[in-house]
Amino acid sequence: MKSIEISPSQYVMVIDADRCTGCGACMVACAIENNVAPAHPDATDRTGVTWMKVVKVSSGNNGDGKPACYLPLPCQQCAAETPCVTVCPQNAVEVDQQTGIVFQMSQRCLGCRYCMAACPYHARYFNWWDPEWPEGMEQTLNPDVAPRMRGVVEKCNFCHGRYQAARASAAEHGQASSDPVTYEPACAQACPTRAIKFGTPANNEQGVGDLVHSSSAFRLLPRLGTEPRVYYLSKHKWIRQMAQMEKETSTGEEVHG
Amino acid sequence: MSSALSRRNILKLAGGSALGFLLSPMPWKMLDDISIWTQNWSWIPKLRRGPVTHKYTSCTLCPNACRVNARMISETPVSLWGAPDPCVGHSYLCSVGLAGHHLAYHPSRVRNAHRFTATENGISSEQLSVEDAIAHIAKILHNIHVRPEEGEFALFDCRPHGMVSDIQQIFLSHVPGARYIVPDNHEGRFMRALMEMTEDPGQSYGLDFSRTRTLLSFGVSLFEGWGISPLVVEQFRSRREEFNIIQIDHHQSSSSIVADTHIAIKPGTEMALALGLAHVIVGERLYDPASAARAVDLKRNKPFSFMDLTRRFPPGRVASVTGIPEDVIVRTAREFASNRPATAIADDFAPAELIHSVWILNHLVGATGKNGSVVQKRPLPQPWKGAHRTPPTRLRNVPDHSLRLLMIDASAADTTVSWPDLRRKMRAENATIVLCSPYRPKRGESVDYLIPIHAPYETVRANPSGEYVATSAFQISTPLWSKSEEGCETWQILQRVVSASDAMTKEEFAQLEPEELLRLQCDAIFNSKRGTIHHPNNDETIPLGSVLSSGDFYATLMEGAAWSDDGVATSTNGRLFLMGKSTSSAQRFAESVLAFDNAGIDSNPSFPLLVVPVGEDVAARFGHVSPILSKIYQESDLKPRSRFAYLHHETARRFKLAAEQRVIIHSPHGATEAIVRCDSSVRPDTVQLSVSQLDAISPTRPRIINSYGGRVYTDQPIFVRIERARS
Amino acid sequence: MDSKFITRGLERTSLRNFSVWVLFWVVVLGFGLYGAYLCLAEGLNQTNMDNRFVFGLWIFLDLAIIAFGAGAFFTGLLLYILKRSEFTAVINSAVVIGLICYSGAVAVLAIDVGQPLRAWFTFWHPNAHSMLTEVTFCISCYLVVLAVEYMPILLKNRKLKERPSLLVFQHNLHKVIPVLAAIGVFLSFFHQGSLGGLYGVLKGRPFAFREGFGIWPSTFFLFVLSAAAIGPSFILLTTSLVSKISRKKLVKPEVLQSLGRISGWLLLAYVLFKSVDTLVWINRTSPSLLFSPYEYYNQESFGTWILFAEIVVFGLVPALMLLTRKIREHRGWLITAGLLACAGIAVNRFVMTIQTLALPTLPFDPFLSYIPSWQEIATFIAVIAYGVLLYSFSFRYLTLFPQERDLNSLTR
Amino acid sequence: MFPFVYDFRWEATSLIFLGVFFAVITTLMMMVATVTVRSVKDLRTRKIGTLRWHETFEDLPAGARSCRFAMSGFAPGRSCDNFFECGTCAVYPRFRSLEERHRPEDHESRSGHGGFGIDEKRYYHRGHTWLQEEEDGTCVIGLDDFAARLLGPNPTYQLPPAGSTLKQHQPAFTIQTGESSVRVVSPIDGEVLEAGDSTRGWLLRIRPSTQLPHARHLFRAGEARRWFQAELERLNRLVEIPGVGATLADGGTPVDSFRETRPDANWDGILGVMMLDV
Repeated sequence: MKSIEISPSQYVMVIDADRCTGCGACMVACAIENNVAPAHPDATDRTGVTWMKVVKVSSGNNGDGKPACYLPLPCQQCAAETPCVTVCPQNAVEVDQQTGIVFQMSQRCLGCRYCMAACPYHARYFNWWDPEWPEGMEQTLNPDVAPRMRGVVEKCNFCHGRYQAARASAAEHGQASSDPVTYEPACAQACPTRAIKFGTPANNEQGVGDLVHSSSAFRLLPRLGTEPRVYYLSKHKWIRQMAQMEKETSTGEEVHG
Repeated sequence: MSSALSRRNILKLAGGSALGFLLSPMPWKMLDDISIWTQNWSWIPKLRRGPVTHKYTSCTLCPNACRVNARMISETPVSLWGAPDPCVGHSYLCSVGLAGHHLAYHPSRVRNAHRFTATENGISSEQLSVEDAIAHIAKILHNIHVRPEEGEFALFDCRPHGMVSDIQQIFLSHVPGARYIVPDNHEGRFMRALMEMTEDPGQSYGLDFSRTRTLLSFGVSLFEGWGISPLVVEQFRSRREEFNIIQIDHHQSSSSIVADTHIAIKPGTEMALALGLAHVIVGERLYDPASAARAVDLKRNKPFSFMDLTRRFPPGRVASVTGIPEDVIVRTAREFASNRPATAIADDFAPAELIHSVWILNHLVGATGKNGSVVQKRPLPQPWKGAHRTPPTRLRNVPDHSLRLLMIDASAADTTVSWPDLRRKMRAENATIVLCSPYRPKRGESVDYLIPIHAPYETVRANPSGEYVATSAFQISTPLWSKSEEGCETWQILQRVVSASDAMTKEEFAQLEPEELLRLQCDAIFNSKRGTIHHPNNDETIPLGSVLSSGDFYATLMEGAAWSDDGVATSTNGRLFLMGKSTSSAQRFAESVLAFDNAGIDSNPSFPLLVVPVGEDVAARFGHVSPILSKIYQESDLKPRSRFAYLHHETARRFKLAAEQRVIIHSPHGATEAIVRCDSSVRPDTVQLSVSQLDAISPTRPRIINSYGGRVYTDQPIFVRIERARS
Repeated sequence: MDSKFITRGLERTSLRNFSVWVLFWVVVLGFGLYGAYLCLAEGLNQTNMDNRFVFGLWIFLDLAIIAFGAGAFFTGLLLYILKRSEFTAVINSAVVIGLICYSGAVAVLAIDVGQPLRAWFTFWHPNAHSMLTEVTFCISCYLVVLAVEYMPILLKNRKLKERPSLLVFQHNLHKVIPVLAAIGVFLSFFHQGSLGGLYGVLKGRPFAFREGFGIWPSTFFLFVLSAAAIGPSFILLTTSLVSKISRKKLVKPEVLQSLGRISGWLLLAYVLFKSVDTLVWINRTSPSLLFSPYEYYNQESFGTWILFAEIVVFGLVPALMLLTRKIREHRGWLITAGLLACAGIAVNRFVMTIQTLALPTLPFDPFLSYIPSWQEIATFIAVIAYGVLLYSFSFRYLTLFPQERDLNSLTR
Repeated sequence: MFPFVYDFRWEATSLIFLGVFFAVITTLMMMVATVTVRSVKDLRTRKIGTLRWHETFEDLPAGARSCRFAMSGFAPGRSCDNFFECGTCAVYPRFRSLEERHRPEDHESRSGHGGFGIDEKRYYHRGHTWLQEEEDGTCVIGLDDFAARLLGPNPTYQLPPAGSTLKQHQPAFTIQTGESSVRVVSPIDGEVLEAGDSTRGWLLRIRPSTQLPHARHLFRAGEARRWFQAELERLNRLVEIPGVGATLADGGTPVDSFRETRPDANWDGILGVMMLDV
């Protein structure tokens, strides 16, 4: 089930599940890029703030030669019926019509967490603690991203800071503000095995334009109709079926959609 | 009446003022202020502003010497990224390296020297100046000098590497009776094993995967840690399609998850598989004729030839030992032999015989001495060619309770030293341990003196490339911060200690500064007139010859350039000794093979599961990485965690266990508690436990090696039984 | 002592007993407020909620007590708009209960959000598409309405009504109460519904998602209906409880019985609609999202029994009980039926909030469990203590049950 | 929320939503405003007295509000909805004529009943006061036996000074007995001429502004008898008075003071409820 909503000039991310080694470099790069504070001593995998979160997925059996795989889970940047946008009581979530990026305005968020309940991908994170950096480390914060505070929700925004920087420099070079600029989120830049590709189908940076149409491309929970902008690639049938909630009985066609 | 009047007035006043207040700008202002206040709390750090610049340097956290591109805001690094580097050959940073610039701010960072004294209520620490600390230590050293019977003086080099280790050895050579101790295991063992099998002992080798088509990995962690992995990852990045990886691994490691083929093997039987593959290659005459000709002991040899040896490992038998289907063994052998260039690799920490057998496979398919596989290289030119050096001693070869004074160089981020082993080497009474580290000692590390040294990126450091790269290379890790005064390098402390205790017999090294040291190194390289320089700013490579002076060379390196040696034309006529050059080593190998003969590890029916130890949270064990790695090790379930037992779903079903259940793990030697986690990547007849859980259940205190890559080796296999814990 | 403040003709316990009772609840309240304070000062890390279990005990509490508070608007509807004058006997008590429930809910919500000081942003940048916006607006308006409705009850206090100004104010206010009641009905209809909508619209939570009419999922209407259904039951329960504690006859038994009867009919209707809705959900809605509804119920502790309990044991059974004259006229059974009905709605709210969050959506997600921290429970208790106190004072010093004076002797 | 607020959405949904919201808010504010204005007006136009009587009447227990014809059995269970203003009562004439026809004996003189002295010449008011016309056209106001028995021995009276005006159904004077005080409502409009005391058998001498026979809301002897009986029953519901049952049956004399028989009762409450001061 390919997207019709996603305009080719909007950004997509393509993550090759077969190339992910679960090293976690993307998570670290993301946290550094977006000024996410180190974990509070009491934080767990359920209370942490990890805009990009890599999970290990088990097939439960031999998984035809590949019993388990890693799936990096950033915000899926849903293009249709974006669940978090409609539920936010005070318009703190916005979809940038030009880039398609779902942007969380943490300064306006009151922390009701309704958007988190609405998100089927659990890609949103609540600041259960005040962000704290070891003494002096706050000097190494990225000046392009404002740190958030306790009690608000935040999430991946395809490194919006980088987008704006790219947009600014593009404007300096006299590029029209309408056509998409080329940039790369921190996770994609950091990935040692180049498992994360990013760009617009129009410009086909890193071949994303072709990848999204490849037979091994799939998206998470497509039937929810959220049309995620994050695509995954895998040659393994069970991974594709699992991610799309297809039952074993379903045929290849359904999987490839 | 009057009161009523007054009340009415008051009411009027109140109402009027309320109305007036509403109409005034005040309430809106207050709303505004509240909203602003709720959005900027004073304790949320303010962002620095300033010009964005980029600085090139190289990472010293591990021997890979990755090229680093640092994003700087007003002279402070805000992020580190890998930079393209044709010399060393890889252009990315690992998760630890990405956060390397945090290390200067590590919570356990120390700025002053400390003295620790054990009191009845724990350890008490007192601060003292570095000078005093050095004076104390020098005094002890002096006493040792005067009364050798009090015990020995030694330096423990956590990661012997490059010229810093070199100069330390030279210093020690001037201190009579001083030892230079290195860990039992360190990088490059796999490469060095080659020496035993090739003719020219002077040669050293490197791995060149640039054209490799088949990589046969015997449980090497290809995508984490150092050593071989960066070379593999680089090929994986650039030419994944024609780079065919076969990973032989007992569980589905992160390497096997991305490998093209994962051959699940029964733990401990890797050598049988290697010989089994050799059997097929030899039997089906798949080997490279040229190499076969060079291999003197392939066919005829006394007492027996390698062929005789391999006859004992027919695929059928190997299949039964290793639990790998016969056809898979045969297919793999054929693929490895046919799809060349092919290289087989084993882990530095694997058993010697396994490493040996793996090399045999390389020899058979003619990988040795071929471009695109195992190439010869010249070592890095060293200054003070003739200088006398104290030879290194492995920690395990140091007699117990022999050391009076021990200095530890912990400048490397990873210190895989087993502390109890270290303690055992010290004298029972009045022994002194001096830790030279940027950080406070971790729990369980009982030291007497702590002397602060520079954290990574705080000072200039020589940064030669790792053992595995195809050609020697050299970079300088230039400081990202303007060099801070306090703190220096271990070798300088050693220098001061040695010269302070009139033990130093040679004056020439007494006042040597880091820069001078580097200049000496640069001179050595410059004078060799070999190699090329790659400059990241303009991404161009120029021959060293085109550089005018050694000074210019040094300056270029300080800007972040890298020097790398020329490749050597590898001679392909040298003889090869499959079973070992010396008869003794050949004998040893043959015996170990025979010993393995009816091998495979048989499990005790009452302890059906084999323990596969995994390195747990690096952040927890190795302490000194950036706190931001908590994202991986604390705020996600990505890596194996301590206090969990990872089982395959089948295993769980077989023993009627459910996820998140508390269990007790019994071994013949003890029991430990854990929580069940189901993970299909675990081999059905094994259980994955983190190293910290092993102490309770292993026969001997487990010797943990290199848990960095998530891979752990113990001396002998541990078998266990799992029972539900009744609460 | 304080007899000058107690309505003449009402017999109340001695000030000493009352003080002891009040003191006890004040202590409880204090403890609860401490827990709440911790959550405000230290942040929500004091709770056991997390990024996956984003709502917990508090949201369940809010949904439940707001449903129970529906008695206020529904009695208002019966009395002032449908002119069922017999309910004058309970309207005051209903209003006080409504006030308690709603103010309590709002207070808890204020603690539940991460940045209470930004709560007014919802009014400043409202997103009309969000059910939560609707809830916020309606509840805050309705709270004002309830406060105004409480005013005349308060001003009828024996001492207060001595003041001429208060007396006339109360007198005039009382005249417009029907209008207030109408507004209350309107608001309640929408926010009770929106509370159901909260979860019904979450397509990302196939367990909770329901199709509906226009912008409203079926849960919107189910919540309105269920709230209206148990409003009377809850008043029935509270009235009986109060008369048990105060050892007084407060209303004529017929009043309670007709409350029960109305509750019964509405509950029956609710159960029918709920069953239809569940069938549609099982056979169409959920499968269309590729979620097999049966998998929801083979997760850990939540079996199909919870569905059965919600619809039959706590739904159909009490409905039929309340509709049988014999059972209704037996005081004990009547109360039991009321209890069952209220429990049923509580279970429904629990399922909609807690079970929804516990169930995984991503195929590789685990089933999650959650146990509230003591701070959460303390806050919960604080609301109860606050309610008891406010009600106790109202009952002692105001006339909550006009019939009481005709039904009781004035002997101590 | 408002068009001038950043990112205000000009879309149907928001506009409808906000429209409804503001409508509700406005209605609420309007109502509160109206109520306030009215209250101020009422305070200005000194209607407070009547208003208080109406409020008090509303607050009376249902038992205290039963219609006089309910007692006489012509309108069973009917309770008054006109604040005891029989003069302006719509149904009064009809029931009155019925009574005239079927109960003529009501107007014959009788001796006291149940020990309550009922005087032919006296007019009784539901606040347990009586009125008696003197030769000089003035009236005296006193408390009836029932009240006396309720109040018990030597209560103290705070009587209004001469010249002050009384309003029908509005507090005329206050009685203090024990810890409780009760306001006695005036049976009729008028002007106080002189304050008496219990020894003189009457408490106030007034000049009524209406002729007593025209004061329809007052009871004459026969009616008063039934009313006393009803009051006794009401009292009995509030507190069991020993012997009163007998009294009702055979008309024997009941105790002089109800109070002493049942000291455990809440007499303050009883006084209020019985004497229309709640």
